Amino acid sequence: MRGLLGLAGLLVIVEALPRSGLVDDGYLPPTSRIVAALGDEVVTAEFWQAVADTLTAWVIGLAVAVAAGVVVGVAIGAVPVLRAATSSTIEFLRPIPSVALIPLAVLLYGTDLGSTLLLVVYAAFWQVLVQVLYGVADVDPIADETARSFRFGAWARIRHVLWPTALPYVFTGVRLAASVALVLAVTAELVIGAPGLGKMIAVAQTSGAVPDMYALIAVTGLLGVAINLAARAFERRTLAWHQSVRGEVPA
Amino acid sequence: MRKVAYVLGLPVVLFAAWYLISAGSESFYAPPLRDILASFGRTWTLDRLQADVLPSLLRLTAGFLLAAVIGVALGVAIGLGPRLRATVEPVLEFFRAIPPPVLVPVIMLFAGIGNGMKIIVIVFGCVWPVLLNTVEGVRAVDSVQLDTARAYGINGFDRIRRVVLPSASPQIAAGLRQALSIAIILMVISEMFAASNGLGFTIVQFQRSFAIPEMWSGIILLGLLGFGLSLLFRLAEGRALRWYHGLRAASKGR
Amino acid sequence: SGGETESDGIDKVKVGVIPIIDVAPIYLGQQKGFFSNRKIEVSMEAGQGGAAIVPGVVSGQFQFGFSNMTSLLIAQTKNVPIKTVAAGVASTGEQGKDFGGVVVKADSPIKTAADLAGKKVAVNTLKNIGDTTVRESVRKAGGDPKGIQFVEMPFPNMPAGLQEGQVDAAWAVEPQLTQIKAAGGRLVASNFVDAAPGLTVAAYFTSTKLAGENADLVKRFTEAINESLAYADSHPDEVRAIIGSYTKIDEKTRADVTLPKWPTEINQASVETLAKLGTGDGIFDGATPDVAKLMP
Amino acid sequence: MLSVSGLRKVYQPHVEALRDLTFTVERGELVCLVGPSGCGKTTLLRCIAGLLEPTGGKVSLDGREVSGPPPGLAMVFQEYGRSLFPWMTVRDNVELPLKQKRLPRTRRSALVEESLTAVGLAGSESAYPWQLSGGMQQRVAIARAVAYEPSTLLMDEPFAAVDAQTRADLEDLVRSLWQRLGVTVLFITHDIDEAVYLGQRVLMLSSSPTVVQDEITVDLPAERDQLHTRADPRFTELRTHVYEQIQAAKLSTRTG
Amino acid sequence: MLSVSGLRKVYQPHVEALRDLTFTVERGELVCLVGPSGCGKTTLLRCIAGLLEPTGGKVSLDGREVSGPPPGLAMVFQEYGRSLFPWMTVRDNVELPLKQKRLPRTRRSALVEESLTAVGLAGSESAYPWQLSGGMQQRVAIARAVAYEPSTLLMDEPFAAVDAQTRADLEDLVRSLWQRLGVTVLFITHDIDEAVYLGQRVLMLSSSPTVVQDEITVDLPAERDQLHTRADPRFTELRTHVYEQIQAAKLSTRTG
Ligand SMILES: Nc1ncnc2c1ncn2[C@@H]1O[C@H](COP(=O)(O)OP(=O)(O)OP(=O)(O)O)[C@@H](O)[C@H]1O
Ligand SMILES: Nc1ncnc2c1ncn2[C@@H]1O[C@H](COP(=O)(O)OP(=O)(O)OP(=O)(O)O)[C@@H](O)[C@H]1O
Ligand SMILES: [Mg+2]
Ligand SMILES: [Mg+2]
Repeated sequence: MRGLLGLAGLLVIVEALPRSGLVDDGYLPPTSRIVAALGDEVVTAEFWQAVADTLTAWVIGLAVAVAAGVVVGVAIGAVPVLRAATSSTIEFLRPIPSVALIPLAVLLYGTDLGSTLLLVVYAAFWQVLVQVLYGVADVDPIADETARSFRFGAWARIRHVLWPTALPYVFTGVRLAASVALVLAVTAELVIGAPGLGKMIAVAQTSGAVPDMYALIAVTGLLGVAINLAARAFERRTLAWHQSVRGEVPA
Repeated sequence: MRKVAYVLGLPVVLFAAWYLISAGSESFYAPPLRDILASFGRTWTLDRLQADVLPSLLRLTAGFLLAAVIGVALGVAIGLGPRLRATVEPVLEFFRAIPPPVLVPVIMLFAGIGNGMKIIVIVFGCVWPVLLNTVEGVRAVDSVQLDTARAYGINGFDRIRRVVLPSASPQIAAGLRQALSIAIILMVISEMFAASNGLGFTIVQFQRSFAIPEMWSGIILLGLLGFGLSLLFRLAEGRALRWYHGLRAASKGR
Repeated sequence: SGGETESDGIDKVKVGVIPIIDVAPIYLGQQKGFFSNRKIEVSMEAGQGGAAIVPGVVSGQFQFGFSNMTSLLIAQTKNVPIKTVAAGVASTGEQGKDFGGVVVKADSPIKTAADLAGKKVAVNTLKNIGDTTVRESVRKAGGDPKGIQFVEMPFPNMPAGLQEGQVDAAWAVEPQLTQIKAAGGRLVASNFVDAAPGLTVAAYFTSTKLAGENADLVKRFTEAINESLAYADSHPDEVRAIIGSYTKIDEKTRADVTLPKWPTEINQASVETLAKLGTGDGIFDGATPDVAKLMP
Repeated sequence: MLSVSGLRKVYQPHVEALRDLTFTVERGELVCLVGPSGCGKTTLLRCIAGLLEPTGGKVSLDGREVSGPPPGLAMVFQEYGRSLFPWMTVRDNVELPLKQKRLPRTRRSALVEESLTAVGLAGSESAYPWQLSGGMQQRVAIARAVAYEPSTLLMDEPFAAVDAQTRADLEDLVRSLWQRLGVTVLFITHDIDEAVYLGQRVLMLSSSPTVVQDEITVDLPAERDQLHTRADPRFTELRTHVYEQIQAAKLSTRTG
Repeated sequence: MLSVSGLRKVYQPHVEALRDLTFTVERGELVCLVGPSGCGKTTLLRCIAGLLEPTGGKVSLDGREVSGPPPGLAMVFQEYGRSLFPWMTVRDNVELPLKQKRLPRTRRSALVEESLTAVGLAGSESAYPWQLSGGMQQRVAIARAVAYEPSTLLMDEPFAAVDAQTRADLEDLVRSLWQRLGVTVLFITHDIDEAVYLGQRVLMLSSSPTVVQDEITVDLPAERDQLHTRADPRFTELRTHVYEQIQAAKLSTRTG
C-alpha cells in the first residue's frame, strides 16, 4: 500500500519536472505523455510479444543461473579445498562484463534466444554464487556442531543446517540476480537486436520517439517491481523463522 | 607455498586448456591464445596504462566508494524503518530493473558526457548489492543484541555505529564484494558510450576496429584487474571482520 | 552454407541491419517481392551496429549485413573475411541538402566549418566515418582540423547535447538532423558532400566463405538489393511510408527528413578517397586498406 | 519506585504470557522473583525495561510511565551469550555503555577494571566473548551491568552458568553493590536459596496464565554472609515456604 | 568404555584450556563432572564428542580412538539456544536426528511425543524455539538428546536455565533413562548437590591449567529420590567433601 505512495511520488515528480521547465520536455516528457505513449503501445500485439520474449529469456536465464549458482556455491562453500582452489578463478571471471562477450554470443548463437541467455546467465550466475558463498560461511558453529554430534551426513548437514542458514543470503542473491537478468535480457536485445523489449527501446531511441522510449523503460522498471513483489511474498512465507521476518521489533 | 598453488592452480590449468584448444583456431573472433598473449604485451604499454587504465580506475574508485557510502547509509535507514522500506522499495526496485545501457543516454541528458556521468552510471549500477545486503543485514541483527543496546541507552547514531553496522558487516561485505565486480562492469559500459579514453573505451574501440586479439587481451586485463581488486578487498575485509572469521573458526577446532 | 534452403528451393536469409532510414530499400524490396521473386526469403535482424552485425556475418549467423564504408575498410585492414555485395546508401551530393551534416546551435559563434577548429564536436563513434569526413570539411573550408576535439555521443543524444552545451557542434544524421534544425539548429557543413562526390556511405556485405560457397545466392541477393535500391531511389513517398513500419519516427518528421541517395553501384573512387582520408587520420593503425579486395 | 499494575502481555498470535501482574518495588529495594520455567519472568523484565510493549496495564518507574528503556537502567539478559557483542573485546563490551554515559576516559577504565576484577575476569580484558567459557561470558555481562552503576538493575538468571563458589561470590557482590549504591534491584532466579539469601522480598509467580501467586518478606538481618545466613533456621523456614508455594503453583497447572 | 588419557588442549594462540586429563568412565556408568567456571569442562566434552581435535593425548570410546563424532552419541550443549535450529519447530528439532537414524515414522513420533512430555513440553510441539522461554529451549535440547536413545550421553549444564522443581523432575528423568537404557552418561553441572544426587562418581577438575583434582565414588543406594536421598547424612557428607575440594581448587589458583 505504502509502496504505491512511493511510486505515485515518482510519477508526480516526473510530471512536474518538465512542466516546470527545469528540464526540456523534449528529453524528459511529463508522466502524462509517457502514459499516453504507453497506452498506444499496450494495445499492439507486437508489444505483448516483446514482453513475452523478454520474460522468456529472463525466466530461463534466471532459472539456469540460480540453479547453477546455488549448486556450485554450496559445493564450493561446503568443501574448503574447492573454495581455495576456485576463488582466484572466480574473482578473475566475475568482473568480465557480459557486454564484452557480445561478439562471442553473436558468434555462437546469432540473434537467437541463446545469445541473450548466454549473457543473462553469465551475469546473473555470479550474483547468486557470491551470496551463497557468504551465506554458507555464516553457519552458526554451535548449530553445525549439533548436527555433527548427531552424526548427520554431509548431505543432511547441507540440507538441514547449511541451507536454512544460507537461505536469506540466497534470497538476496536471487533478488539481485533477478534484476541483473532482466537488465541483461533487455541490454542484449538492445545491442544485439534479439526480439524483445530491448529491441523496441533501441528502435524508439534511434527514431527519436522519446515518450515511447520512456514508456518502454517504465515497463521494464515495472516488471522489476512485480518481480520483487513476488520474491518478497515468497520470502515471507519461507523465512518466517528468520530474525528479519519474525516481526518488527515492538515498542 | 600451498596457498600460491591454490591461487594459481586452476587458472593455470584453464589457461593451458584454452591455449591448447585454441592453438589451431581459424575463427576470426576466437583467435589462438598465443596471438592474444602476444598482443597483450604490445597493447598494454605503460603509456596505454596511464592514458586509459588510470582514468578508468579513478572513475571506478570514485563510483565504488560513493555507491558504498550511499548503499550503506540508505540501507541502514531502510533496514531500520519498516515504514520507509514499504514506501521506497518499489521505487528502488523500479530503478534497479532499468538496464544501465538504456539509462546512460538518459543520465547523459542530465549529467553531460564527462566523468560525472560515468561515475553516476557506476554508482547507479553497483549501489544495489550494497543496498540490498545492508537492508537484509540490518534486519537480521540479533534481537538480544539490539535489546542490550537499547537497555543501556545506546541510541541513535551510536546504536547504528556500534551495534547495527558491525552486526550486519558480514553481509555488507558480501554486498560490497558484489558491487566491486559490478562497478568494473559498469565502468566498461559507461565508457562504451560517449567516452574518449578508458579501459572500456579501448576494448570497444578494438572491437569496432576488428582488432580481436587486442580486444581479448583487454578482457583478460579486466579479469586481472578484477582479481587484483578483489585481493585488495579480501585483505581489507579480513582486517575489518577479524572477529567474525575468528568466531567462525573458533569452534571448528582450529 | 547459405541459410536454410527449403525443399522448394527458397533460401532463408538473415540480414543484419541497423533500424535507420538508410536501410529502407531492403524493407521496401521485401514488401515489393523483389527477394521472393528470386527465391529468397529475407528477414531483418536489427542490431545496434557493427559490434553485433559483423561477427554475425562472419560466423554465418547472418548471411548478409549492412555497415558503413569506413568500418568495412577497417575490417579489410584486419583481414576480416568479408566482402561487399552491393551499395548501401550514398550521399545526395548537394551542399546543405544531405542526410547527414554538422550542426550547431542557432546562436553559436561557429559560422563555417573552418570555425570548428579547436571546438568540441560530437560524433556517434570515434575513429570512424564521422570524424574523418568532418575533418575533410574543415580542411576544405580552410581550417585546421588538428585541434578539433571529437567526443562520442549516440545520435539520439545529440539534440539534447547540443542544446545543453555539452558540445559545440554535432555531426548528426536523419532523423536527428531534422529534429535539430527544427529546434533552431544551424547546418555548418555537409561533410559527406565535402569528402567526395557521390560518396558511398555504406554497403551490404557478406562473408568471403559464403561468397565462395554459394555464389548463386549472393548473385540473386545482389540483384534483389539493386532492384530495391533503384526502386527506393525513384519512389521517395513509398520510402517515407515504409520507414514507419520498422522505426518509430513520427509521421511529420518522416515527411520532413532529407532522404539519401540509393545508387546501385558502389562509387569506388569515393571509397578510395575515404580510405585515403582514414589513412591520413590514422584510423587504420598504420595499415592501408586494399579497396579492390573489398569490392564485389 | 517501580510499580507494575495490571500488566498483561499476549504474544502473537495468542500466547498469553502474563495475565495480570501488580506489584511495586520501592526505590533501593532488592526484590527476587521466582516462578516456574516459561511462566513469563523474562517477559516481565522486558516490559519493565521498556523493551517490550505490554498488551495491557502499565509499568512506571519513579512515577513516569515506561515507554522505552529508562535512563540509568542496566539489565543482565538471560541469553548472556547473545547479549555480548562478538565484534568487541571483553573490555570494549563493558566500556561501551560507559561511553554512552559520556564518562571521562580514566573513570571508564577504572570502572571496567574494577568490575572485571570483581567478577574474577581480570586478565581476560582483551579476549573476545567467543573465546570465553559460558560462565565467563555470563560474568562479562554482569560486569557490564555493574560497571554502569545503574540506579535500577534488572537481572535475569544472571548466575545460571557459573559454578557454586563463583556464584556465592557474585551474590555477595550484588548485595554489596546494592548496599553501596542504593540501587533498585529486581533479580530473577531459579535457585530458591539464592532468592531468599539475596532478597529483601521474594515474589512468586504462578505458572501461566501468570499472576503474582505469593510474596514473602525476608526478615533476615541486613548483614548476610554465606556461612551464617544459610545456617540460620529462619532461612530454612523461608526457603521451605517458597519451595512449597512454587510446588503448589506447578501442581495447580498440572492438574488444572 | 570411555577413556581419556593425557588429554591436552591449547586454543590458538596460547590458552591452555586442558593440561593433562586422565580418567575412564565404564560402560553404563553415570559420572558427574564439576569444576570452576572456565576450567575447561566444555572443552573436554567437545573433545570427547570428537568435535574438537585435542592438542595432545587421546580419547577412546569402546576401544576405538575418537576422531569424529562416534555413533550413538548425543550431546546437550551449554549454548542450548544456539544449538536449536531456529528454522524448525520444536517437533522437527527433536525429530531430525531420529530421521538421520532412519527410524520409521511411527516410532519417531512416539519417541518425540514421549520425550517432549517427559520434559514437560507437551503442547509446544509446533512452536519455534525462539518463541520459547530460555528454560523451555533448554528442555527441547534435552528432549532431543533423550529421544535419540543414545548409548553415550554428554550433557553440559543441561539444567542451568530451569526452575528448581523442573530441575528435580529432569534429574529423575536422567536417572531413570540411564537405568532403563544402560546408557553411559557424562554430566557437567555447577550444582554440587545435583552432582552427588545424580552420579555414581563425581570427578572434580581443578581450575586451569586443568587436571583431575579429585574424584569420589557416591556410595548412596541406587534407588534415589529427591526427598530421602537429599536428607541422607551420607549425602551431606559427600556434598561437603566436594564443596571443599572445589573451594580448594579455587583457592589454589587465587593464591598461586
Ligand atoms: N517471541 C515470542 N513469541 C511467542 N511466544 C513467546 C515469545 N517469547 C516468549 N513466549 C512465550 O511466553 C511465555 C513466557 O516466556 P518467558 O521467556 O517470559 O518465560 P520465563 O519465565 O522467562 O521462563 P524461563 O525461566 O524458562 O526463562 C512462554 O510460554 C513462551 O513460550
Ligand atoms: N574458541 C576459543 N578460543 C580461545 N580460548 C577459548 C576458546 N574456547 C574456550 N576458550 C578458553 O578455554 C578455557 C576453558 O573453556 P571452557 O568453555 O571449556 O570452560 P568451562 O569449564 O566449560 O566453563 P563454564 O563452566 O564457564 O562453561 C577458558 O579459559 C576459555 O577462555
Ligand atoms: Mg526467561
Ligand atoms: Mg562450559
